[in-house]
Amino acid sequence: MKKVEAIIRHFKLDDVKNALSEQGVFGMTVIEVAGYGRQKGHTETYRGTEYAVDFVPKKKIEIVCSDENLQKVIDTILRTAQTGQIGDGKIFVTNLEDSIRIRTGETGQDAI
Amino acid sequence: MKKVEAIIRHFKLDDVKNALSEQGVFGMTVIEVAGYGRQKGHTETYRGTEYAVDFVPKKKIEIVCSDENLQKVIDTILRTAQTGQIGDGKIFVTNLEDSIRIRTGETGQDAI
Amino acid sequence: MKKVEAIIRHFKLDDVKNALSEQGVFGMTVIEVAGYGRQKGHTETYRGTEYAVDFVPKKKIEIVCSDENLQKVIDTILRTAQTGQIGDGKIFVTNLEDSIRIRTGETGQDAI
Amino acid sequence: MRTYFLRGLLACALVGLIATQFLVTSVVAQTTTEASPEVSEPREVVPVEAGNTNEVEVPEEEAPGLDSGDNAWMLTSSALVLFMTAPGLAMFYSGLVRKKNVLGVMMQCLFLMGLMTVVWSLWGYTLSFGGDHPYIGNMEFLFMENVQPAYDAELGEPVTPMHGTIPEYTFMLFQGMFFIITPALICGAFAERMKFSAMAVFSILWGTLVYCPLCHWVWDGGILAYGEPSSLAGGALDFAGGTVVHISSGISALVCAIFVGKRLGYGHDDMRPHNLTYTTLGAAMLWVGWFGFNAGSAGAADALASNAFAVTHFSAAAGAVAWALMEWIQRGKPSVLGCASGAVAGLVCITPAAGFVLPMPALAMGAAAGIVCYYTCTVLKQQMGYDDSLDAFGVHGVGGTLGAVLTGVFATRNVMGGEPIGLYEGGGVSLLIGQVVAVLVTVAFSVFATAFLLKLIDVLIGLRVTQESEIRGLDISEHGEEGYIFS
Amino acid sequence: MRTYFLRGLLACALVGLIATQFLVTSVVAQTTTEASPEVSEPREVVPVEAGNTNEVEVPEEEAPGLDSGDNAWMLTSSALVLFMTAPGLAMFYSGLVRKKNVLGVMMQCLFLMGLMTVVWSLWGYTLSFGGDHPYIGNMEFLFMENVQPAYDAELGEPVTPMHGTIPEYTFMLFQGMFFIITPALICGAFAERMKFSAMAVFSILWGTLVYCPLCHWVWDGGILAYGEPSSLAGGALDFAGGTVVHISSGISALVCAIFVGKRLGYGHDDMRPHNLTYTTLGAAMLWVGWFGFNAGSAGAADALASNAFAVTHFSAAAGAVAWALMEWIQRGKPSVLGCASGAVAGLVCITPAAGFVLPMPALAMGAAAGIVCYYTCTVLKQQMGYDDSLDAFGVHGVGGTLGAVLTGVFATRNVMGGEPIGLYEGGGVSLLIGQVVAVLVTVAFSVFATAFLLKLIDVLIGLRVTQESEIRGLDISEHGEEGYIFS
Amino acid sequence: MRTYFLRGLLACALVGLIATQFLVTSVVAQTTTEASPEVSEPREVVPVEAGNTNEVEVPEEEAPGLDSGDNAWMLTSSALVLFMTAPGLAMFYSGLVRKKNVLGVMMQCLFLMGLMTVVWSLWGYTLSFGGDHPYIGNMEFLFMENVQPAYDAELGEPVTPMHGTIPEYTFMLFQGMFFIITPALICGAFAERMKFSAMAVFSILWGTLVYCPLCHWVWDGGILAYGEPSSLAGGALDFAGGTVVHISSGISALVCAIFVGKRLGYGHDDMRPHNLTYTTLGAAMLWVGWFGFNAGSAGAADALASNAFAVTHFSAAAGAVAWALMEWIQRGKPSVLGCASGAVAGLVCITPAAGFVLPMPALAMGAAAGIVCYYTCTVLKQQMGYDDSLDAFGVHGVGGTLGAVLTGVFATRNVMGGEPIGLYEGGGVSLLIGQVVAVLVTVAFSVFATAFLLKLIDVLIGLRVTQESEIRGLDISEHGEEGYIFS
Ligand SMILES: Nc1ncnc2c1ncn2[C@@H]1O[C@H](COP(=O)(O)OP(=O)(O)O)[C@@H](O)[C@H]1O
Ligand SMILES: Nc1ncnc2c1ncn2[C@@H]1O[C@H](COP(=O)(O)OP(=O)(O)O)[C@@H](O)[C@H]1O
Ligand SMILES: Nc1ncnc2c1ncn2[C@@H]1O[C@H](COP(=O)(O)OP(=O)(O)O)[C@@H](O)[C@H]1O
Repeated sequence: MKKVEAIIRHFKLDDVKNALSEQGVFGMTVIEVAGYGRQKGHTETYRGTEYAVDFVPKKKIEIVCSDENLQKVIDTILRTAQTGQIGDGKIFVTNLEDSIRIRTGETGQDAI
Repeated sequence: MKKVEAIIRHFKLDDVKNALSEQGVFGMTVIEVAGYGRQKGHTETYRGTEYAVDFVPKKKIEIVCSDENLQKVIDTILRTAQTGQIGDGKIFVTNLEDSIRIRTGETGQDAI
Repeated sequence: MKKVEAIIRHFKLDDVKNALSEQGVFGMTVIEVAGYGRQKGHTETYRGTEYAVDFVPKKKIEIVCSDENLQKVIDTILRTAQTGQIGDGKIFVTNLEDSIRIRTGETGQDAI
Repeated sequence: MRTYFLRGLLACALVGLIATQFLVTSVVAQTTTEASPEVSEPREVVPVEAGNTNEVEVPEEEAPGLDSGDNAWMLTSSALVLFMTAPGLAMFYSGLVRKKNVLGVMMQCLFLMGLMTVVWSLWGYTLSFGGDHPYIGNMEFLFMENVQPAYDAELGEPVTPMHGTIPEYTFMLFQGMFFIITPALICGAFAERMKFSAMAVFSILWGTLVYCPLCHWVWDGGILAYGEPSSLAGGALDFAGGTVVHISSGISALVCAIFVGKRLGYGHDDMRPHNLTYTTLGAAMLWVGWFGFNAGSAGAADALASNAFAVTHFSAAAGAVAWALMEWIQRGKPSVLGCASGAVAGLVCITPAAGFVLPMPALAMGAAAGIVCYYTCTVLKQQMGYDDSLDAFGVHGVGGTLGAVLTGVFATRNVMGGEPIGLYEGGGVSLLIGQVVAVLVTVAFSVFATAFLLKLIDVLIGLRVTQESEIRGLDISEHGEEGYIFS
Repeated sequence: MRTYFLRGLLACALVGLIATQFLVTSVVAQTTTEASPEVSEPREVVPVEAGNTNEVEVPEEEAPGLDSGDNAWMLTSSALVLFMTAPGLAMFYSGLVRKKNVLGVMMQCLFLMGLMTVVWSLWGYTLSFGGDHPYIGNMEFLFMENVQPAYDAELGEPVTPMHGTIPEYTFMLFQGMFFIITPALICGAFAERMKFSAMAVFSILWGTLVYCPLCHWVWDGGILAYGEPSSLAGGALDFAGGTVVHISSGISALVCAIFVGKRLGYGHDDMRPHNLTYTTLGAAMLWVGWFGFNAGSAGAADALASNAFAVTHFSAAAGAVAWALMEWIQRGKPSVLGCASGAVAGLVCITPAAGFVLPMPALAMGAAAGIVCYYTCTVLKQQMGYDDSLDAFGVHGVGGTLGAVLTGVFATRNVMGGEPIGLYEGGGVSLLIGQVVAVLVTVAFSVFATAFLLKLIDVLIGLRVTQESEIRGLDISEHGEEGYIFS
Repeated sequence: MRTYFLRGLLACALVGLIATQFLVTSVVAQTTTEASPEVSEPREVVPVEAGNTNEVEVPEEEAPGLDSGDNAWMLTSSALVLFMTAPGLAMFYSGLVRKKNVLGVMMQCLFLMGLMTVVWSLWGYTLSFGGDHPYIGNMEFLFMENVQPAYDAELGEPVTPMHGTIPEYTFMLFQGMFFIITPALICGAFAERMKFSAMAVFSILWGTLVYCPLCHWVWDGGILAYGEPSSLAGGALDFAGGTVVHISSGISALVCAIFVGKRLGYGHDDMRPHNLTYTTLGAAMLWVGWFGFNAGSAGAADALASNAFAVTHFSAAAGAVAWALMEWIQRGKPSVLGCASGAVAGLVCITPAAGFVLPMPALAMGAAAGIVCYYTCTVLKQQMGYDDSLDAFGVHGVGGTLGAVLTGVFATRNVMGGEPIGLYEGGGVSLLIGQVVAVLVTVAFSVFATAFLLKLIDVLIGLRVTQESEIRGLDISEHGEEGYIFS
């Protein structure tokens, strides 16, 4: 099994989620993150004091899927999360040793 | 070393944490997440506009432990986080290459 | 490629970020987390009801880097995030199978 | 547990009734010999009547004209008292619950502003202030008749019914604001678990069957009115609602808390207040609004209003400091929640006394309230183990009772005129007895009536939301909304 | 879409004008035969003038002295009306937008408090209330001349110009608060996408060219003033601003919403209110502040003020309950947002009628407003598909129109004196026609003027922020700040 | 750094004293020749005394009766001024700190509402307004003696001491609200790092030893009172507290900021305001409450109150617009924080002048305050490098000084009557000199006294929390609570 972590733009979450569901991928976990990269942040001023805010709010999606589903998941995300502008984000893939469904104790494939 | 990521119900955190401490597992990192899966969300209406909220608030626990502790950790979580209802969550296990304690620079086992 | 996850003190983020940029590491993703470990929490009382708050707010930095950059990244974090007090945090390293830049579809090294 | 409690309360209620009977009889002689002369004398009664009451001695034929200053102050006071319910109480209460129930609490306050006002305009006011039957109001003000202006063919112009120097309208409005906040206070007891529908039905019935009679008894020449021949033990002084508002709501709150039962996970889950900034701001708003509540109960912008304003301010201040100091001493840190709770406790305690006591006793009353309520909410509650979510009983029930009793101690001719009246200035115990009797009657009546209403509603539509709804939170399950969407 | 709408509106506006012409002519006879006698009679006009108007019959030489009670109430009312714009409206509105635009909305309210006040002090007041030209005010109050006190050499002391029993100062201040909130209401329509600079310019122009004339027409003896010989169809009753404030802002809001266009991602993105606790608290503050708005429009702390206060309170209550019940029936859950919106709808609807109707009709008007506005904001808006972000039109435009019309139905001699006047008490249709005409004129004028101003500003500086700014949010892009920093 | 500053301040303070001496002597002739005749004439002094002062010329034997309108307005104003401290200032300040200190700031405001009120009721009021010793009040009002009503055996009824047309009670309450907010303003300077215990002790001592004397000097016929023979340089006009409230607190704030030292990580850590929505709402509440502060200082609901209300409103408006425009010009974006700060600056600046100037000068004063304070808080503060967390000095110290001086320029007989008085209308420099002297004396006194008190407390209990506490935040370390629990 693989764990796909995708860092995407805030407002792309719904599109990605829906596209994945259509693809039959029904589970994911989403996290609010702050991203730092090529995309430039902005500056704020409070009574003359300037703050450079380098972090951009992003959403991080974690999807655990079977090896055969991996490509499908990646393609779907690429397709739906892309705007072509700097800051679209990244997809990271790691190998998963095991997964368990707490409710039933099922492990491996059946757990997801 | 292994990294255990468990997505559990909001109100189960304390139980899990206490159970783990009893088991001698004293470190963990917790993250607020929004989960999407079999458990259905709810709908909200604001002045006639309906929103289907598919994401359910969950807690994600990250625990790094030695290989021998792995099973103990998993069992403890399974035991304490379970309600039997859809939405209990998952446990994911990945392999960890190294871990370092920032304060001391200790690495590997000693770091956790 | 490696994925470095560092759990650091709240107010160390800027220092770490700047130090890393100087080292030419320009990308990272930051997450608000609550940490449980040796560092003791505090207690709160509301109209006589006591609550032991065991979790301490921390920042988790995720950095994906090439294998050759790994040591540099780790050293930089160790140097800048250290206070010597209990609660400085941890660094965890996992192996990354692949990384993709959503904007361009580039993979591997070029993606980061 | 629950039943055990209920028994206890009903018992104490019975004791109350008996005690009352006993006292009444035992006191009659005394009353007729010393108390009544002092109260029959018009002079002394005047300030009392300046209190939150409908008795205006002025004969109709030569009624005084409208005093724009008095009307200005009473309209302002009415606005201030509404301001207490929301934003005031809405913030104070909603900050104390968990995030998932914040709207549920605010909704109770806001919806009651609408619901109770409609009830008041239709039958609430007339049941409270119509006629002078000792037990309940008549229909003279039904649907605002005799409150609203009417075109007088002879004069060829509209005539507005007056209430002393202000329009009956203004008095009705001011009183109507009390009718809103009293049930809203009770909501603190069953917050986070009560069905919204049950809350609504309960409020209508409680307002009609508990508040209106009580209000009539105390402020419209009923069986608890001070200085009425028909009154029990000579009646009680209640300037702005110690019995009518705070004891009644506080006691009913306790009954509700026990009846509805504890919140899921009470004592185990993390139930810390989700937004103490709201609670603090709400407390400050209550403090400000309370000036309308108490000083407005003078019915005019006169010296009595200034006295009420001053003692209210002082008592709140003493309460805030006292509670904070208690915490400081006992656990090393004064808390904002403690300071806010203390201020409210002080305000509750001075409410029945505001038009009868002087500043220094007010400081004492506030401090006493701060300390006593601190113990109730921290020690006592833990021991008894009921789940009064927001301490409606601990603050309003206990603070109100304390205030009602201390009024019997500190009430003084220096404010009211006449013979010495309070225990402290040598006025004897007759007033004190009257106060105690009024408290007991109010407690007894509130316990019985509330228990009955809850039972009824429980049978009809059920009091409590489902487990799943409670876990998910009332905002989503009862109202289909979320309070904060910050992501 | 956009053009289609505009056409529609302009069309309806034209219809309005024609209808007006027709009605005016057709009614003249009638008016002169029945309407005018009744309005020419001073006696009856008095209460009307007690409304939000500048006409004070009292001859200068024997002006009445300053009444401290009236002045106290009017100063308090002025404070209450400012309180409505911020914190009131600022909370009510800002809670409804997304987190990234919360400061943008608050800034509009706060900045307008400054900007419109400066405009008012310089030329706004004199254009609204100077002289008695039927179309526009003269320069008598320019730069506060004849409002501010002046040293009288003979008397050897300063003399303050009076307005009835209060200083002209006080009246100017009270009216000035209306001048702030009216454009602030419009901001609800283009929230989350309008350029701040465009908003500022628009507000100055709209205030000067739309509000001031309208205000003069209705409240300073202009072409819509009630009982003026020169008035269209006998003029209209508008106690506290149904036409001047709510219809004008509501209709202009609709034009803005259409003209500026929908928010990016409207109907697709998650646009849930980010902080309904603010919206609820804001609604409660509006409710409280509205007592100043309506009861203050009596110009004194008299019986009329009490009447206005009471009907305002009742209408708000009925509106809150009605909207909540509609939701309860139609989707099984009453919502806090619905309850809050209903309260505001009820307040808007009673505004023009507050000094002319009795409590029971007020309950009816509030309930009607709750139901009608509920349909506009839920059903109608969906169908028509315009993006009035915060329903400024749905609540203020529709509620204000409903109120203006119902005033013609429920206005009664019981409050105003004189002959029967409203349709309901058998006063005939003449008043109703006057009300309708005033509505049509206001709508027509608002549509034309607003459309023109928007076009102008669009050409000059552009109305809308860039896509990128809109996505990032106005707080950062327009003001370089963030509302909440909780991490 | 710290010491360097202190030296500087002490130096300037000395200069102040010397300058004072010089001016006093140099002015005597002038004063006696032109200033005094104009001030000895009762007629002119009246409006001045209508200011926030205890001098009521009316002989006791034929005191005027209670005016319900005046009392209504003064009670309302008292409520408004309390409303300024909390929720107003509590929101304005707490929004500007970091999340971890939000309760710490709110607690300071709420606790001071309690603490300072107790002090005021015991000895504060009498030290401020008792008797007419030039330097300090006597004991006539100790423990509310001669303020509270007393039973008069002859009359057989209670008698309430009067203060002009209102009860002494009301005046005492109104003044008491000032006693609360003044130390609360200082808290802005040492926010986020001061020990709560130190804050409490400091406030009691500062209130007693700094505020009370100053208040007595300016408003109770002391050495700075206008038109008193004993006054320095003829005394100064201070309608509502430019010197007593704003300069004293602003200067003391600066001393505190320097003495307590910078916050950990100042200039390095992220110290952005955690909740600007609170700050914006708080500013709006301050604006509304300030009407009570300034217009209430008229002591009655008369024309002077209306004048004060109007100029206060205009100055705030001009300040808000001016600061926002400065930002717009200088960095391309107007900010909400700027707009809010500007409004407060305008309000501060007009405070001493509210009862003496006309609307147009008020616009000028507000704009000037907006610009000057903008520079102080942005440019000057950066350069000098002190850490006045919430700019208590930059806004109140600077704005108050500006206002006090401009009062000498714009004060006019058109409001005050009598001879030309302000520089602008040709009244000569005597008033201006009096104003400057009063400012210098206030600055000198505040610097010395505050520095002394801080030193004392530092030695006794220490001023600052531990490093660890500061990092963790005052909410948890000082109060054991958290402000928001949203997870
Ligand atoms: N080396 C990295 N490690 C972890 N996260 C990264 C890394 N580089 C970028 N990111 C994440 O990806 C987001 C987008 O990256 P950025 O360089 O801004 O745009 P793009 O991916 O289009 O080049 C960043 O906001 C950050 O959250
Ligand atoms: N494929 C997946 N990848 C990542 N997280 C998942 C996945 N499937 C489920 N989850 C997480 O587990 C939570 C519970 O899953 P759900 O299917 O709702 O219930 P259950 O685990 O009992 O079947 C989800 O809310 C989500 O956070
Ligand atoms: N076994 C673990 N797994 C995951 N996170 C851990 C673990 N142990 C500690 N942490 C994280 O590291 C943080 C610091 O650890 P702690 O023991 O408090 O201090 P130190 O690292 O200096 O010994 C904790 O707050 C927690 O977030």
